[in-house]
Amino acid sequence: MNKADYPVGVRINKVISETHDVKTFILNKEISAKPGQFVMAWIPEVDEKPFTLTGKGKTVSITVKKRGKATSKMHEMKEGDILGVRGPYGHGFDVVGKKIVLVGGGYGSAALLLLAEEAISKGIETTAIIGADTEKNILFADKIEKLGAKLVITTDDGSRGIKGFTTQALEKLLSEEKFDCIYTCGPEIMMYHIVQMGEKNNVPVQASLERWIKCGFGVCGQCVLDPTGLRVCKDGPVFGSADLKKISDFGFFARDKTGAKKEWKDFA
Amino acid sequence: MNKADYPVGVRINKVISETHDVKTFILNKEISAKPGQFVMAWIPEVDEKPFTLTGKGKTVSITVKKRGKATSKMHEMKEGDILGVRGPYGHGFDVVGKKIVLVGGGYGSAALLLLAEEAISKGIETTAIIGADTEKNILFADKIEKLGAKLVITTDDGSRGIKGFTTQALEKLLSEEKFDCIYTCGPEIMMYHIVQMGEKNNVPVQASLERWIKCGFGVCGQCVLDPTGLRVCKDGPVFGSADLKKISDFGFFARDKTGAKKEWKDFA
Amino acid sequence: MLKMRSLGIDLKNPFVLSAGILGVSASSLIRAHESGAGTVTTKSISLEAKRGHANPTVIAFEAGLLNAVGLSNPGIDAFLPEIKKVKEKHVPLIANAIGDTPKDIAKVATMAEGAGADLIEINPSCPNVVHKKPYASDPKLLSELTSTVKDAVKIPVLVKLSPNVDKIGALAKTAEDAGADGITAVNTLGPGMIIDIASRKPVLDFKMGGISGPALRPVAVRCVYEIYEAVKIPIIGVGGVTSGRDAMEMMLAGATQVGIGSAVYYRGANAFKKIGDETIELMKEHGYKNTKEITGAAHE
Amino acid sequence: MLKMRSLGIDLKNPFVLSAGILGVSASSLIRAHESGAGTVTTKSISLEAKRGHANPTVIAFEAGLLNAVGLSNPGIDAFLPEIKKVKEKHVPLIANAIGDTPKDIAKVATMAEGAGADLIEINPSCPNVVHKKPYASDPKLLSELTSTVKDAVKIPVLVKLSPNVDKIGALAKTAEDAGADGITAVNTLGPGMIIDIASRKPVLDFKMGGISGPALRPVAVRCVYEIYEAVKIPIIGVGGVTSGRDAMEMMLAGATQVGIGSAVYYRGANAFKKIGDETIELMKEHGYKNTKEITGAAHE
Ligand SMILES: Cc1cc2nc3c(=O)[nH]c(=O)nc-3n(C[C@H](O)[C@H](O)[C@H](O)COP(=O)(O)OP(=O)(O)OC[C@H]3O[C@@H](n4cnc5c(N)ncnc54)[C@H](O)[C@@H]3O)c2cc1C
Ligand SMILES: Cc1cc2nc3c(=O)[nH]c(=O)nc-3n(C[C@H](O)[C@H](O)[C@H](O)COP(=O)(O)OP(=O)(O)OC[C@H]3O[C@@H](n4cnc5c(N)ncnc54)[C@H](O)[C@@H]3O)c2cc1C
Ligand SMILES: Cc1cc2nc3c(=O)[nH]c(=O)nc-3n(C[C@H](O)[C@H](O)[C@H](O)COP(=O)(O)O)c2cc1C
Ligand SMILES: Cc1cc2nc3c(=O)[nH]c(=O)nc-3n(C[C@H](O)[C@H](O)[C@H](O)COP(=O)(O)O)c2cc1C
Ligand code: FES
Ligand code: FES
Repeated sequence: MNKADYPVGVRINKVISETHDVKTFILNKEISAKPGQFVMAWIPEVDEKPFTLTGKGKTVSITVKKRGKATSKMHEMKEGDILGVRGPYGHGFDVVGKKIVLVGGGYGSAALLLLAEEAISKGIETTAIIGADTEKNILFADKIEKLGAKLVITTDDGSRGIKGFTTQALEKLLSEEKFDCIYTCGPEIMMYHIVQMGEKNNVPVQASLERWIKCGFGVCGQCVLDPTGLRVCKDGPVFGSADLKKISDFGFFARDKTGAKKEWKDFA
Repeated sequence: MNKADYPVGVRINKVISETHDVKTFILNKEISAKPGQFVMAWIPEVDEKPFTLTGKGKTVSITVKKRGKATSKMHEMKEGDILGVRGPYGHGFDVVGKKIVLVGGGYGSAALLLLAEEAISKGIETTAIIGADTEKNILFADKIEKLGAKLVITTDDGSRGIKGFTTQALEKLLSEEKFDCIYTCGPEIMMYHIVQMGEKNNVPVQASLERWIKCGFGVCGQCVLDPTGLRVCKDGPVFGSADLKKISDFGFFARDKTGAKKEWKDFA
Repeated sequence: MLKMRSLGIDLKNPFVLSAGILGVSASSLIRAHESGAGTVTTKSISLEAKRGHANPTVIAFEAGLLNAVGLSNPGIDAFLPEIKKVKEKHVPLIANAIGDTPKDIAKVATMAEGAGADLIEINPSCPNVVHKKPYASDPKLLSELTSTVKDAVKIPVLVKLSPNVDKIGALAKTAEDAGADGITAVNTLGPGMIIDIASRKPVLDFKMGGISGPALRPVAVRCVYEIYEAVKIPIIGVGGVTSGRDAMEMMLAGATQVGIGSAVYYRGANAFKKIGDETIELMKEHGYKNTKEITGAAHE
Repeated sequence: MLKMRSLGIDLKNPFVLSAGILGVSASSLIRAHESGAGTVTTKSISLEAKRGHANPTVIAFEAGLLNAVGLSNPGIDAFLPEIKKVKEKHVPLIANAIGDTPKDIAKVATMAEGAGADLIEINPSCPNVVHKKPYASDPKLLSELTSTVKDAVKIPVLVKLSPNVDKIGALAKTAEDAGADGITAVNTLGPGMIIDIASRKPVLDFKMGGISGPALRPVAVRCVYEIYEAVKIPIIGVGGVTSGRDAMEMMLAGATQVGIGSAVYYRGANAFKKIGDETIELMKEHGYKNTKEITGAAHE
């Protein structure tokens, strides 16, 4: 038989509150995956959405920020409830070099947790810049520090760590030290500036992108990036600087559920 | 993808006349199989019938006696013509013991060729009794002798070898020597007597049976043996004495294309 | 855990050997029962013997089986002894009846009943023969056929539906209204064709054949789901079930019993036992005490 | 070897990216062309934007894909720039048009033609939405639809047929008689349903979806075989083609061009190139000089 790629209902083993609006769901399923790969999580009778894995092997988990319909419904779910899962999908991060820096903005830090774990276990010197608008939205900073990363925290309002953007912290770091690679996940405009910065400083960047996902396995074309025709779900979600420079959509445009192209700022 | 079990057209590489009405078709296809396994050979737009493999690996062949519609059409086929093949199917012979005897009647000897080859290559002392009604129907006797088997030939009319039946030659052999196993393929009534003889002499028998075959892979039930429910295509075509003793059809009854049970003698 | 009762018959489990699989002889039907089929179904039987098509009649493609056996059978007279032998062993037996007219089918049904069959399954839905009239898709014809057979026998009558129709729920309702005691859903899909690229010829003698096995499963599940919403009589869900998971899916869709055919190809003669064991495992995992709790649960 | 001309357009090969696969944007369509698709087809486009169904919309089961995207699209106004971009690269383009009425569909077709589309494909055959009227199975409606669109545009019009109909040859003939320049056969099969056994719920948001991929192939081949005997206009054969062998089978059945959709799942974004290379190998092996020699050869 071929492998099937439909959601299979699994029990939620545990729900952990990470911040006021982010929860981690530990699932009763074993998945082996690279950092940065994602699963499609199906909330029966509601919707199905992509989430990066934040735990793998026997303690598979996803970490979910409450935003809209699906994630709000998920935030109501408890231990023992059923979520459907398929995947893992996509290419994750390539863990390379001897000294790297991770930049996470908002719930984007979720995508960096397994990456930090793997890099540090490989003996790679890892610095993490974890930023948010304000203290209560800082995600996984402590966990990543505990793994052994050097931690820099930024908030727009200065409520925790350095006041300012992650990009400012990164600029400073890059001027002081030499890194083999920058890894980032967060608001796309942030990642856009980081790719520019990487280029200026001659440091490669790997960034994890988000687009509206339907099939998740490269067939429907919903998650395409102009003008390359690259698919976030299959060719990404992680792309390197070389690809990112070719993607004119990057930082500015995304397609909505109908496939219409819009400026990021026009998404509600 | 699952394996497909539909006939795939292959070129006939060579046609060899074995007797006045038996031809061997060497096929442009590689198949690895146990002695006694069969393939379904499809003559496009005519019919599809089972034939034991008489060559394996890179020189796969089947050896066909001209009998009815399908086999007559096959006998008109030449090098370069297309036959469809699927398989191998069924359980073949288990090659066991140190000293064995093969008994082939008519074109049934076809099923014994690869068996003799394997037994002799394993160093098993092999005697072959090859019989037919008359000299021109003796099949593969010389080939089997050349492989290194001790050969006994019988014909009903004495036109070659000993005058009489294979069963008489076998009875004599069994009274003189001790064998670990008797292998047989030929008219079912002959095989029936051989099983009786095996039992009397305490020698296990493996016999290759024929029934009307449709699916060839155990689904349709066409080739069933009463009262066991054993299927010739899947549980056989080779059965051991233990099963054969339970099969009341053995030697006497077979089902025609409609599934109706008839005495063997009533088949045209 | 799997024991159940349906249409007045006690069954060791909900699994049914489907028509046309192994069902040529009593010996084969009895073996299927011993291998774990709670109920067994005969091949389709007509009044007179039918030779069916030449080979190839049954093949497997990458996603399922394709068959055009052409309803070959020895005719009801020759088949009666087989039915009797099955019933000597007290194996729950469905006799699958075919024919050119309702009267012929009723005749076959009556004779099968006389020989001891527990249930009749009418099969107007085989895609592998040229039917005289579209009994499988025309509600009026289906209704007439069902009531004719119902009038002829006392034992329960199942109507086997084709997935190749527009509104299967409505057709099932038609059968129910005409007196059917149960629905068997579904027969094979398509038909489909495989062409050999070397000889350039369709492989099956009948050129095309009905699709069963994994390729059929989602269609069968959808049909059972729709039928469950349309009728109250029990449904035997058939099509592509090859595992306990699939059996459970079919029951969730609305099946009371689960037919198994092509799984014999995929999982061997022991498929019934394997699927049964897997079903029991899943029932324990998901906290079911009997299959009744599963039937139709996807509609809640 | 694969070069050809059909409906007045020179093509590098007979392979067509099917509607709804990767066809959301110009960039994706151009990439498919670069990956070996001779012709590309847009997603189905309607007059107004359509949001389609919620996820899950596309899943894979053991024998194929199941989708109920629900014809989501941004509407023809938003899509015109995409068509223009594709045509800037001179990629042969089929615009797939949908709508509630023949007039709406004709309007979409006219606009697509204006933006440079080479061909129009009318798609009355999607099983994943509730259609207002059965345009895909009712000959009269199909005829009216076809001629309305034909009257509205100058470029050739293809009619895409559903495999879920009774007499597909006759329907194709109806389309031909109404002026269709070609037939695309087929759309998805079923529909089918997958139920999750843990949550007991149908997995697709629309509950059921159309089947494509390997499970569909024999049905698609049979449909193309039947259509070839019924019409003289060229056929784009679509359904479950994942290899050169399958492409050749589809052409033997009667296809002039071969659509490829689900193979992107099974063989990657490069499926077109892989299937093309395999087809060339097989053509050499079997002594074909061009694909014209293959088309319909199973009927000889
Ligand atoms: C590869 C990938 C990995 C992801 N990993 C995570 C993760 O680990 N944790 C997490 O919390 N979220 C993650 N997401 C995002 C997650 O899928 C969204 O949070 C989710 O889609 C929002 O779902 P919702 O139903 O709650 O919101 P909705 O009600 O669907 O939408 C809420 C708002 O967000 C907008 N929106 C949502 N998703 C997108 C999108 N992809 N593109 C454009 N606009 C959008 C909508 O337009 C709407 O305004 C990931 C997304 C992708 C593509
Ligand atoms: C497992 C197996 C292996 C075989 N191996 C060989 C082989 O290596 N070489 C070989 O020449 N033949 C072999 N056969 C037999 C071969 O399949 C027949 O020769 C063939 O079926 C005759 O085909 P036909 O179309 O020429 O004859 P048909 O026209 O189909 O039949 C000719 C006559 O033979 C009878 N007949 C044919 N087959 C059967 C049957 N299975 N049961 C009962 N009656 C039958 C018919 O009733 C008819 O009277 C094998 C059969 C089986 C089951
Ligand atoms: C080889 C074969 C023969 C069949 N013959 C019949 C038949 O005679 N009568 C009938 O009603 N159904 C027949 N069927 C259909 C099956 O009973 C069943 O409905 C179908 O195969 C779907 O189930 P499956 O996917 O489990 O095989 C046949 C199926 C196969 C594969
Ligand atoms: C995800 C997906 C979306 C599809 N969307 C459309 C569509 O919008 N319009 C259409 O005419 N066909 C659509 N189809 C059908 C395909 O064009 C094609 O006819 C079908 O998938 C069979 O081909 P395949 O087996 O090669 O995929 C879609 C198919 C899939 C798998
Ligand atoms: S979501 Fe379908 S191609 Fe990426
Ligand atoms: S020929 Fe079908 S079961 Fe043996």
